[in-house]
Amino acid sequence: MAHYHQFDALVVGAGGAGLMAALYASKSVKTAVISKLYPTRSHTGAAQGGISAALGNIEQDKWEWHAYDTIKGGDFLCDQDAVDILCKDAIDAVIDLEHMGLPFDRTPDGKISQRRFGGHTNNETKQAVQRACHAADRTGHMILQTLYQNCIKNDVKFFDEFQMIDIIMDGNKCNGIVAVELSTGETHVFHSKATMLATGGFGKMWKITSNAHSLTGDGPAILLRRNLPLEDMEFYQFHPTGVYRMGILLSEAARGEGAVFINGKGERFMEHYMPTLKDLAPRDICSRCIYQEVQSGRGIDGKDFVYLDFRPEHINKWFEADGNPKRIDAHYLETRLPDIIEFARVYLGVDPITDPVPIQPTAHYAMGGIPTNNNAQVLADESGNLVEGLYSAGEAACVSVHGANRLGTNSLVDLVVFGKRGGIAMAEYAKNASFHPINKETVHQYSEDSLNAIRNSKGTERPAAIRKELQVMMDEKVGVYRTGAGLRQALEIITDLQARFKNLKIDDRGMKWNTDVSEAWELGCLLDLAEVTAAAALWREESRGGHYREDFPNRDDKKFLNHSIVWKNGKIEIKMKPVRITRHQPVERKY
Amino acid sequence: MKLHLKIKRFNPEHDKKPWWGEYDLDVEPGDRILDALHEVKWTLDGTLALRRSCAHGVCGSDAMRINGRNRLACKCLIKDEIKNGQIVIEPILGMRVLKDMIVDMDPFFAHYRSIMPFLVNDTPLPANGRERLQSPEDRQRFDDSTKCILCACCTTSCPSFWARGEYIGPAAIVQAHRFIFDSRDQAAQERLEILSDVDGVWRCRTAFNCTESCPRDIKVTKTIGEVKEALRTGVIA
Amino acid sequence: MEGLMTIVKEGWRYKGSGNVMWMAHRISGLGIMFFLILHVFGMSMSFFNPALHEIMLETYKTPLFAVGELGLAACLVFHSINGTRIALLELRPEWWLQQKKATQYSLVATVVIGVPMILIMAMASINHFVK
Amino acid sequence: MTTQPLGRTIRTVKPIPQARNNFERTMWLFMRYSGLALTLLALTHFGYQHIIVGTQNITTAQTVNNWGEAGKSINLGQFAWRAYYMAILGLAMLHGMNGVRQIAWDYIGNNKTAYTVFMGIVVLLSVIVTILGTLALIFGATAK
Ligand SMILES: Cc1cc2nc3c(=O)[nH]c(=O)nc-3n(C[C@H](O)[C@H](O)[C@H](O)COP(=O)(O)OP(=O)(O)OC[C@H]3O[C@@H](n4cnc5c(N)ncnc54)[C@H](O)[C@@H]3O)c2cc1C
Ligand code: HEM
Ligand code: SF4
Ligand code: F3S
Ligand code: FES
Repeated sequence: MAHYHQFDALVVGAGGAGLMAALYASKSVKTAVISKLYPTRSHTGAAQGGISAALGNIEQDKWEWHAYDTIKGGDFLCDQDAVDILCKDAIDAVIDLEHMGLPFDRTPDGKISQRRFGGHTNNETKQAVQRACHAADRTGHMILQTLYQNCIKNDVKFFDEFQMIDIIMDGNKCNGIVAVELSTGETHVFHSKATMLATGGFGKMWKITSNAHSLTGDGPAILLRRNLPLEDMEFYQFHPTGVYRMGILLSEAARGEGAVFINGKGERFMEHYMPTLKDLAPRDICSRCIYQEVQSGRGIDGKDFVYLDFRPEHINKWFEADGNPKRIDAHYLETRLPDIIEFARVYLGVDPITDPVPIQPTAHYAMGGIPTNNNAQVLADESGNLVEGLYSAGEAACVSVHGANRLGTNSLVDLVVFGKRGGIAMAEYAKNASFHPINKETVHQYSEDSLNAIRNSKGTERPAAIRKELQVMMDEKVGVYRTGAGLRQALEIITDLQARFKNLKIDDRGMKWNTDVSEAWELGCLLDLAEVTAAAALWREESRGGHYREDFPNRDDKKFLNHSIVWKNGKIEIKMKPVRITRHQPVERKY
Repeated sequence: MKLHLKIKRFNPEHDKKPWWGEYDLDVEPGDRILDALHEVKWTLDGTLALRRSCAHGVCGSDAMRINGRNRLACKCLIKDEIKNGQIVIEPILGMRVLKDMIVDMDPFFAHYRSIMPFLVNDTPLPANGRERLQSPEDRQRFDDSTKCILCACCTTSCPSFWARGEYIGPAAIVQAHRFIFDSRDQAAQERLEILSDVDGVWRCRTAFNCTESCPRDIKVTKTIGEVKEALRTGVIA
Repeated sequence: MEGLMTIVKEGWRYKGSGNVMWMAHRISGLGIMFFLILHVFGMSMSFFNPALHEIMLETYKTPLFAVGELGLAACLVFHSINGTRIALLELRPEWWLQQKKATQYSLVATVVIGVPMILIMAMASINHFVK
Repeated sequence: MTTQPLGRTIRTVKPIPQARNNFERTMWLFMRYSGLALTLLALTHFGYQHIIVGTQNITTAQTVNNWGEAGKSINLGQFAWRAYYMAILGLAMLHGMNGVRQIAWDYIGNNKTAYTVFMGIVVLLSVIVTILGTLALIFGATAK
């Protein structure tokens, strides 16, 4: 017998997006948040560098510039009306966070401090602009904490360490979800009027990644299984500065504060590729440049990494070369970037103040995900039909404001702006709707069966081995550079892994805290998402933003100025959805 | 490198008492302890249960006793902890063990919630619709306590907390400090009153275990001392 | 009692400097308190019942109490020096950053003051018994 | 633009005696200050009696000599001895009783009956002994 709960609004995921939605929904309707982690453990807490908003606290800035940077950064695949909302609302959202208590760093006159970030420019001078609002290098941590604190203040109901396994669909209407309580293994049916999926990213399908172990894309994978589509899955961002071999992120804020890339010959190589923005070019470009350096044998000692150099005296040297009057010292860096300096010290044994830090690109952010409209309502197909009562926001969703490549800091903006819009939309909807009846006796059957199938499987394949093979293969074949042949191989390997997934070896047959089963179930999600990612990447025969095809190195606006919408119903099906272009026609992307 | 891992195991579904699981692994010296635990879980015994997420010391999931002191498994490297080829892992102390490394965190979060962990400011917002102003010095004042990730390393290393689980614990005091010393907040009085209860801040016996165990290098005992000082003098400076 | 069990079973094994000092402070404080009650009772008898007072004083001179006295000395020296450390440190939170040094100093002081004291007392009672 | 003098903000809260529970704070302070005083008092006492004089040499006669005889007038030196011991007695008893209270609260505070009974015994014993000691110090030692 499953436990039964009823809420007007239900939010799955307690990251920035989920908490923001819960906060706003709970102002008028009965709201609950379900999360497989304690809310403060969500990966939003790992976000470091900042959240952008054209506050103009330090130098002149306009939200229109922010919008253009976002669109250009996204290689013109962004839906421009959504980007306008993002950048205009960003200002209020950041102020709102400050009012909620977020301890931003301050300028000497007491305003929110801002710093540079990749791809953020003054559209007139084309120079980098200080737009990223920050709280040291733990901005995401402060956002997550502040939102959780305000949810406590608002008395939002939390179901911590409950994992969603399935959503309850009736035709085109979502009536809630089924979740398993990890501490007991029992199933709970959550019946709701409006449901939001804010389950975050799925970077764990790659080996070198900045993503948490828990980021396995449960939300999007569940929708795929319920025959709903995902959007732009081929666009995945590889962040240029991951800690060598581990993938732990060293925020772009380092380069915002003046750090640069150095190759094996000691050159600041970004100068050759992007003469204006140099090291502050968008992430997709930097990652590709690093690979090119490595490919041409200019990695450090000819190996597969380069240096990120933020020794103060070197930064000052480059400031001087760039004509920037600013000068910094070690103390300044220690207060502005304390965490990432510590990461280098702890995990690499390298002190960034005295030595350059070895880095390599790391799988970081999903631009694609669950297709939504500008109110975070989930779309059922390429022509804009809605799934009633279902919402999505955050990294799990694709509005699409990030297009083919997200600009640094724009994800946190996305969370708060569209999380809030989703929360308000849910409350509006729930106020006027009534509970759609569900069959309490049977809705949880599918979830229980699928978990029990894993729990009782007596095969020979360890889930961890399958996961590892998937990750290594994805790094190689569905990474920064892709080829048609490689992607076809990737699909074959994934099919093979999916077959092996049916023959699992599971040690733990218990109910309580059975992480053996939950990890295996999550692997199932990753396999499904990897499949649609590779399939969409194979389908898109062009290079754009985070998606680079060696066999199609150019952008092809004629054919592919479109979002991909992918279904996995027995077999993969891909359709196109045109990009909404308002003010900015695509141009060549140069910095 | 060879590693002998000794893990204190407990599965409520069939164990009456905790027992030691012993595992021999081949590891890289620069690996995290978390990697070693995953190696056990993923290749030797899938029943091993632990919480983890970020794997780089920012989410606060994997507090445990490593060689007898509270650490995050993802923030300790094997080469720094290994002694005579061995590392000993136990769950954090003073909380009910649910399974292996997983303890019941509910009382911990209940203490956290009890100190009103949210900004209270009922004055009207700035008329220009912008941020409240705060000087960099005022912001710096509570910087240390904003780093807390609620991992519970401190609270579960505190002898006063072991002695009495009702003691509100260093983590909750650090969180209270974060608001009491925020110049924008107005509920310092209420928080200080909550903290002046029998099981509040005066239960702290200045043992310093908390400071030694904090993975975020927060000066926990100093933070607590500042709260005590505010309570003693009535001045929040 | 659960708290006591936690400490007796596991807490003492914890590798932090603080819990050991904390336990020692507790035990020494309790020890002193126990002796104090006994001692004050004995001394008050100097007024109420001099004979009993005499007996108490003689009892202090027996081997059992001579050993106990050494324990008392250790407790008192440790407790007062460690107590002074705590009391002084706590008056100024900034000083708390010096705690490692403070702990080392107070341990050294305990040994420097306590060991000679105990030796002198031990010598005195051995002399007494030998006589 | 708002112009507001920025710098360090210093705020005050209500006078602390109005706080909900002032007892723990008072005892906390008392423990520190009495502890500091006791370090001086108790260590000198211990050093004098146990080391300089030596336990083996302490006799009732010596007590009578130090404190002065009951019923007789005392000199300044004997008054000082009595005041000195009075201070130790008072401070140490309060300090010790509170210490025991804290420890008892830690371990058996959840069991209200056990806690009350235990503290009742400790307080009763301490108070009786303190009264006995105080009387002795007021009246002086009785010569054999
Ligand atoms: C290291 C790092 C640094 C970053 N830095 C920046 C930055 O500086 N600026 C910026 O803008 N962006 C940054 N990003 C990106 C940004 O932080 C993330 O995209 C964003 O935090 C995602 O938030 P979210 O709310 O969508 O999901 P998350 O915060 O990942 O939360 C997901 C939630 O869903 C829950 N969940 C998942 N599956 C289930 C399930 N099956 N059942 C129940 N609950 C579930 C989880 O428990 C969790 O609470 C960074 C990302 C990383 C990894
Ligand atoms: C000699 C000088 C002394 C000093 C400097 C001193 C100092 C202190 C201090 C500062 C504390 C508080 C510790 C804490 O809160 O953790 C304390 C606790 C205590 N003291 Fe003393 N003290 C002294 C003498 C005594 C005496 C004579 C007794 C016995 C009567 C005593 C018994 C206790 C007890 C039982 C505790 C409680 C310990 C605890 O709560 O863990 N102390 N002492
Ligand atoms: S203060 Fe430090 S040890 Fe304590 S919960 Fe916070 S981060 Fe963890
Ligand atoms: S360990 Fe405990 S006693 Fe105080 S100084 Fe830390 S909270
Ligand atoms: S896994 Fe996040 S802190 Fe260790």
